Amino acid sequence: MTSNAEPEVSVRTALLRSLIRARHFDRVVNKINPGWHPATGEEAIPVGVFSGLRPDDISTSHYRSAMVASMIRGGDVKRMIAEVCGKVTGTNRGITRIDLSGEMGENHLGMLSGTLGTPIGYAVGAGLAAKYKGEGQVSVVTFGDGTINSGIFHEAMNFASMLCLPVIFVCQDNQYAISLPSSKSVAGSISKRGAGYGMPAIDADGNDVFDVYNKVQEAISRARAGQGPSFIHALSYRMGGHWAADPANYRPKEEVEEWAARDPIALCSARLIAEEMLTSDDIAKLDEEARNDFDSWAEQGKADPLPGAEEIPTEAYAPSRLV
Amino acid sequence: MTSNAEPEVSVRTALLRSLIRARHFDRVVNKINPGWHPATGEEAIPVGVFSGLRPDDISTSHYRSAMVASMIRGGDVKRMIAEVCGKVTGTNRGITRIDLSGEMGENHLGMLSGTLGTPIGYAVGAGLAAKYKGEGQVSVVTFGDGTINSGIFHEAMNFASMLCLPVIFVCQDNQYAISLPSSKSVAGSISKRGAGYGMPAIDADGNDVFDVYNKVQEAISRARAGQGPSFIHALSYRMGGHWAADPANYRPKEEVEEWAARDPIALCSARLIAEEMLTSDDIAKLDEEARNDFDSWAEQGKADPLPGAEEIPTEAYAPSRLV
Amino acid sequence: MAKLTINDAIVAALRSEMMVNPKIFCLGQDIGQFGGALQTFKGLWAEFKDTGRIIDAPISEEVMVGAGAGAAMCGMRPVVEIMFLELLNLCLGSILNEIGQVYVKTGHRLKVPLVIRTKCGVGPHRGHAEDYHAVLTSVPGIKVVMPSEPRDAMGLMRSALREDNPVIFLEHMGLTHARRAEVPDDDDFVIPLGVADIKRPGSDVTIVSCGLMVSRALKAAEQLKADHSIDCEVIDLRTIAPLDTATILNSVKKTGHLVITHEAWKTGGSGGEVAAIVAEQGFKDLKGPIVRVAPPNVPIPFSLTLEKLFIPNEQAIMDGVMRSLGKQ
Amino acid sequence: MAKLTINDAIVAALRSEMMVNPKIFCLGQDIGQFGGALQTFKGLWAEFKDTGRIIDAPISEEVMVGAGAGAAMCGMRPVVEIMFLELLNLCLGSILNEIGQVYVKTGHRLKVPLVIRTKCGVGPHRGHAEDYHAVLTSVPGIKVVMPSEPRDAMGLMRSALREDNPVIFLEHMGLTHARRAEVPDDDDFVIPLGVADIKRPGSDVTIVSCGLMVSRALKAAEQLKADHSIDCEVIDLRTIAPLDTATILNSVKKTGHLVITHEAWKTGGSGGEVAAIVAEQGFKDLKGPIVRVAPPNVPIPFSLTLEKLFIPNEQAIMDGVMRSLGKQ
Ligand SMILES: Cc1ncc(C[n+]2csc(CCOP(=O)(O)OP(=O)(O)O)c2C)c(N)n1
Ligand SMILES: Cc1ncc(C[n+]2csc(CCOP(=O)(O)OP(=O)(O)O)c2C)c(N)n1
Ligand SMILES: [Mg+2]
Ligand SMILES: [Mg+2]
Repeated sequence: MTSNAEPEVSVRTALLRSLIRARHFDRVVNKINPGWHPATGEEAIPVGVFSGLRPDDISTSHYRSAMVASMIRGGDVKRMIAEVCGKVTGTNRGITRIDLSGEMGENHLGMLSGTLGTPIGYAVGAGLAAKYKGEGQVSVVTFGDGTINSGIFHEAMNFASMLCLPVIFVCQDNQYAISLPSSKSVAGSISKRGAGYGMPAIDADGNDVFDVYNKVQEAISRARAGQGPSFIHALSYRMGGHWAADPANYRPKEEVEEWAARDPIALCSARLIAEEMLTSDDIAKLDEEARNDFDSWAEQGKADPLPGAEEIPTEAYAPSRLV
Repeated sequence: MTSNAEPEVSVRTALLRSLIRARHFDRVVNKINPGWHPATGEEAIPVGVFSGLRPDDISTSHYRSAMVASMIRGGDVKRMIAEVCGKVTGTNRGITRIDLSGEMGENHLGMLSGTLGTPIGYAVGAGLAAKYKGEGQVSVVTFGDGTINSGIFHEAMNFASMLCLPVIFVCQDNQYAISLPSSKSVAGSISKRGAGYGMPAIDADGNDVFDVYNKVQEAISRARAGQGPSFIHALSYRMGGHWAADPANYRPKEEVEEWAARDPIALCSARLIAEEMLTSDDIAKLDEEARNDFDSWAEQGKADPLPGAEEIPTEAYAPSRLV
Repeated sequence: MAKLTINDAIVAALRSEMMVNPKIFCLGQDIGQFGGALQTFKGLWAEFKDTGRIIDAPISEEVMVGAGAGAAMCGMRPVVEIMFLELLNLCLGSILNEIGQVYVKTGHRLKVPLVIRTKCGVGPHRGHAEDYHAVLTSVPGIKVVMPSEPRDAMGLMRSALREDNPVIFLEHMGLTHARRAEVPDDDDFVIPLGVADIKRPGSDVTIVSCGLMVSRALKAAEQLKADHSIDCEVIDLRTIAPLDTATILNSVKKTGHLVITHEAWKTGGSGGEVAAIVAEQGFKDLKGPIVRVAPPNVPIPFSLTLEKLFIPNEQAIMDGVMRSLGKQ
Repeated sequence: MAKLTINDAIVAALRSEMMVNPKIFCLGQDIGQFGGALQTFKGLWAEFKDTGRIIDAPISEEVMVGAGAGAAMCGMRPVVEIMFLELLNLCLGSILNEIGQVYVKTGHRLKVPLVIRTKCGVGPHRGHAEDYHAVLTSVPGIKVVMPSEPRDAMGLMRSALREDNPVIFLEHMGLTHARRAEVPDDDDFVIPLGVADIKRPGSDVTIVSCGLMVSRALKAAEQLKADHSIDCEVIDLRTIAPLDTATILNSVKKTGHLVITHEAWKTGGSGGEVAAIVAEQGFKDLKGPIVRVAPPNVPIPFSLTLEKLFIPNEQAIMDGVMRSLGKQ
């Protein structure tokens, strides 16, 4: 598949559906906690990147959009929302701050503390494990434009390239790290920097879900064929504040307006309508369905019971298998 | 000055003299401790880089060659050798493992533990201090080809570029990190990687002291003029083992022979003789003088008294200025 | 006397020192126009933006600390903010291996007058709460400070900014915007580092605390007095390294009983050091076991309900005091 | 029974486990043809080079640990060598904040069966000696091991390689090539993690030690017996986290006196935790102060003459025992 070819119809509809659900997911979660981090405007990146993986591939998501990534990888949305509410019905019975990672397991990793960057290392390890297993699995990881300035990014890129690991590195560039614009914080260009590690470095339109999807799929094909890692720079824009309640008045209004005109759901919808694959009614139905699902899950999460003291773990260690 | 122009006669003779003294320095120190790290074959890098700084510039040296860098910056060789011998007459009365840093002070920093990489951060801080002072000082730092794979290198390069700091980053590429060849460990090319940070990235012949000197001087001029950092990749070869007693049998003999033919002292000597600036007698005299100096300092160091128990510091804190 | 929060008091000390000491500059993520996460640099951008003394840093914690330390060695007096204490764990190569050893290893030729501000503790932020400070107190040459109230915060920050050693200044997220209290107007008001404060004198049991635990210990003390006529002396360490051992030992000499409480995990927390010092130097004064009241060795649970049960409350401290008296 | 050094015993355990468990691979700097700094992977390259299970790593400690942990979460059983313990301070973001918390935070869905080998301690290497292990024992979920003799080294390494938690395995540079001793031939010989060993039973004073300090404590014990008829019980912790508190408390119950010795700096060292546990749970058994014998809080001096005076020797331990008995 080349990047000009389009994904099949069913895939394209599924991508739009995921975009719509991603936005509703954010909507309800950031109402529950306005200190959290909506990805409005950036949905095409997690959706394009993490759709179309093999079930045994390993995804590791940037914290912003992590629950969306998890949803796409099979995570249970209702359980995640209950966890967001700190309820005993949640993914981990209220123990885990789930918005940063989604539901973790052997096919999905994420942030394990409040520290940016370390997941990139785990994703490289997942790629190393995949290489040992030799079954064509790949590891796909996203991280922010701000996060690429941390040392682990550099070490991980070099390491994966040196060992020819099946890892796809995707920079979810929303042009800001809290208040610092990537135009200031990243000296040089992001994709040139990727190229410095001797791997293909590709620019993608982070507001065009098909473009992201295609370029990731190409990189995955290379990785599965033993051709090693790729770096994809997906440019988008953080439409909201760093967190839901941040007015983000540190940036020019025109910039925001310019990007508002490129909304990834609107773009995708328009394309599918123009190509007569869906009607605006179909799309309204998808939206309606998503709204109802997420609203009801949020209601349920809020109504669910709180955990009791007995839920506090008494032991951090996994049991030793020695006797 | 362009890189084709040669340094003046007096400078060129001084550079040769430093090369010769650098080798003798290594010779005596690595006899005292064969577990230490000679820079035979690489002398043109520290000599070319650290000669010709202003007294108030700040140098931060790679551990290999650090005492040579310090010598060039005005460090007291006799005192350093006594410190190597662990004697009370040494730079720090036997307290400090001096081979990794040389004599530290406000114009010379170095390794402060056994950890590679952290000094690059300090050098960036020196550049930041220089910028605040506004007196045209620059900060010049060297590090190995292996060390550029550590995260701090990446963070430091980006930070210096982002803040337009007067820092000259020089990779002392001797093609090995212990047994790992840089051709394997550094994915992509070293200078391309430097260019990824939006600063001039220049290749230098690390066995040609004049080339190294000129390219560093150009970078220094840019930095003094407020044009920010530069990256210089100086390619050379580690003629000996990682430490003096390492047989280095993990690498092909032909490779060693090829580089033996490009000895930096021989190259420099031949040039100065061909240009009739020095005779081989003059050079023999420089060598003789250096041999005598270093032998006598080593003898003295060995003969000097050991520190007594009272030399163990009782306090790590600097005195508080508050009362 | 103005009434300030801890955060305001810290910013006021920083501001007044920046006015008189041109060597101070600040480096941190989002500390410019944004004002710092949780407004830790509130108002300073407006005042200093044209001087270049407030630098918005990229997500590069290692070089932030490295550059701060390097600039400090070269005569500046940097204030580096690492947004949260857990992120300081990314730059421990410099911090543990080096910056506390510079003064000795360079034969007193170089010093590192560096202040690292950082935040931890459970609070409204719902994350980044972990208190890893014991890591920092295990190496020589570093000072570690954690104020529990505005006046202390102001005096300690000013001392830190006049100190010739690296100081790690811990700001508790549950306290920093909590209560306002009076602070002196004097621009030279300092509280020396290394001096603990007896927040409540008492004669029966010594409670050593810091940060959030101070107010809980005080409440527990009032309750114990009211319910059982047990009179607790509550010590606020304020500086965790170096420890004010004299104040602790004198108190135990008087009370004969010691309870230590902190928000960090019990095992390996800095309370162990306090216990060890008293069990060695104050053993003859001890009339009962030294009791530590601290969270269990598992991750901090997310759910607010569980988080509240996890961090020791007044009741847990009261129980600890009873155990120290052999009454439970 | 073969006679092996500690290093040989570790390599033998690793080799035999690699033979039976294909999930084990090794990642470290210069561990391939070079054999590892100090030959920590001696002979393994020749045997495994064609399997890709021995990887020469670049100078990228953060990703070495990160990739090891990630591969462990995905079902592998990596052995990552960080050449020296001080270099582990470069990767504490993962180690302190995350890898010990994975099991709980993922609701037991993921585990981190990762072994990190690393070296510290004064020895022929003249550098990298600093013992920062207290840093690692201050967080939940990580096991920390330090053998003092070949038999323990073999049994502990084999346990580590069968363990489902991250294990940090500390190899002392002054011991690892020092003395040969007999080790069992049994390829299933293990010593469980978390179990201390009484290296010398005694009735008067308990000495808790680990690593290099074990043999010094034993010598001090013999001398004290000969000179003063004081009978010391010497405990080798072997596993520093989790601590074998039962063995320590039982011993103190018998002796009533406790001396703790380690090579790490006294302040903030892991001995504080041992003291705190005994001062709480074993207080009623204590007949004298708990004494810590450890180096002062300053950088390790370079000169061999000074280094020898810096690290506690037999005499310092003997003095400590006398102090614990109130005899000095
Ligand atoms: C290592 C680290 N540094 C700083 C922070 C605080 N922080 C949280 S989100 C954030 C911005 C991240 O920027 P980016 O990587 O671009 O992701 P975005 O928020 O734009 O999605 C910062 C600085 C952190 N969590 N971890
Ligand atoms: C962070 C770190 N990792 C590993 C080591 C162990 N070590 C000491 S020297 C060395 C090789 C360094 O290679 P390079 O940077 O190329 O310098 P060179 O030795 O070639 O001069 C290594 C791996 C160390 N001291 N610090
Ligand atoms: Mg961003
Ligand atoms: Mg090299």
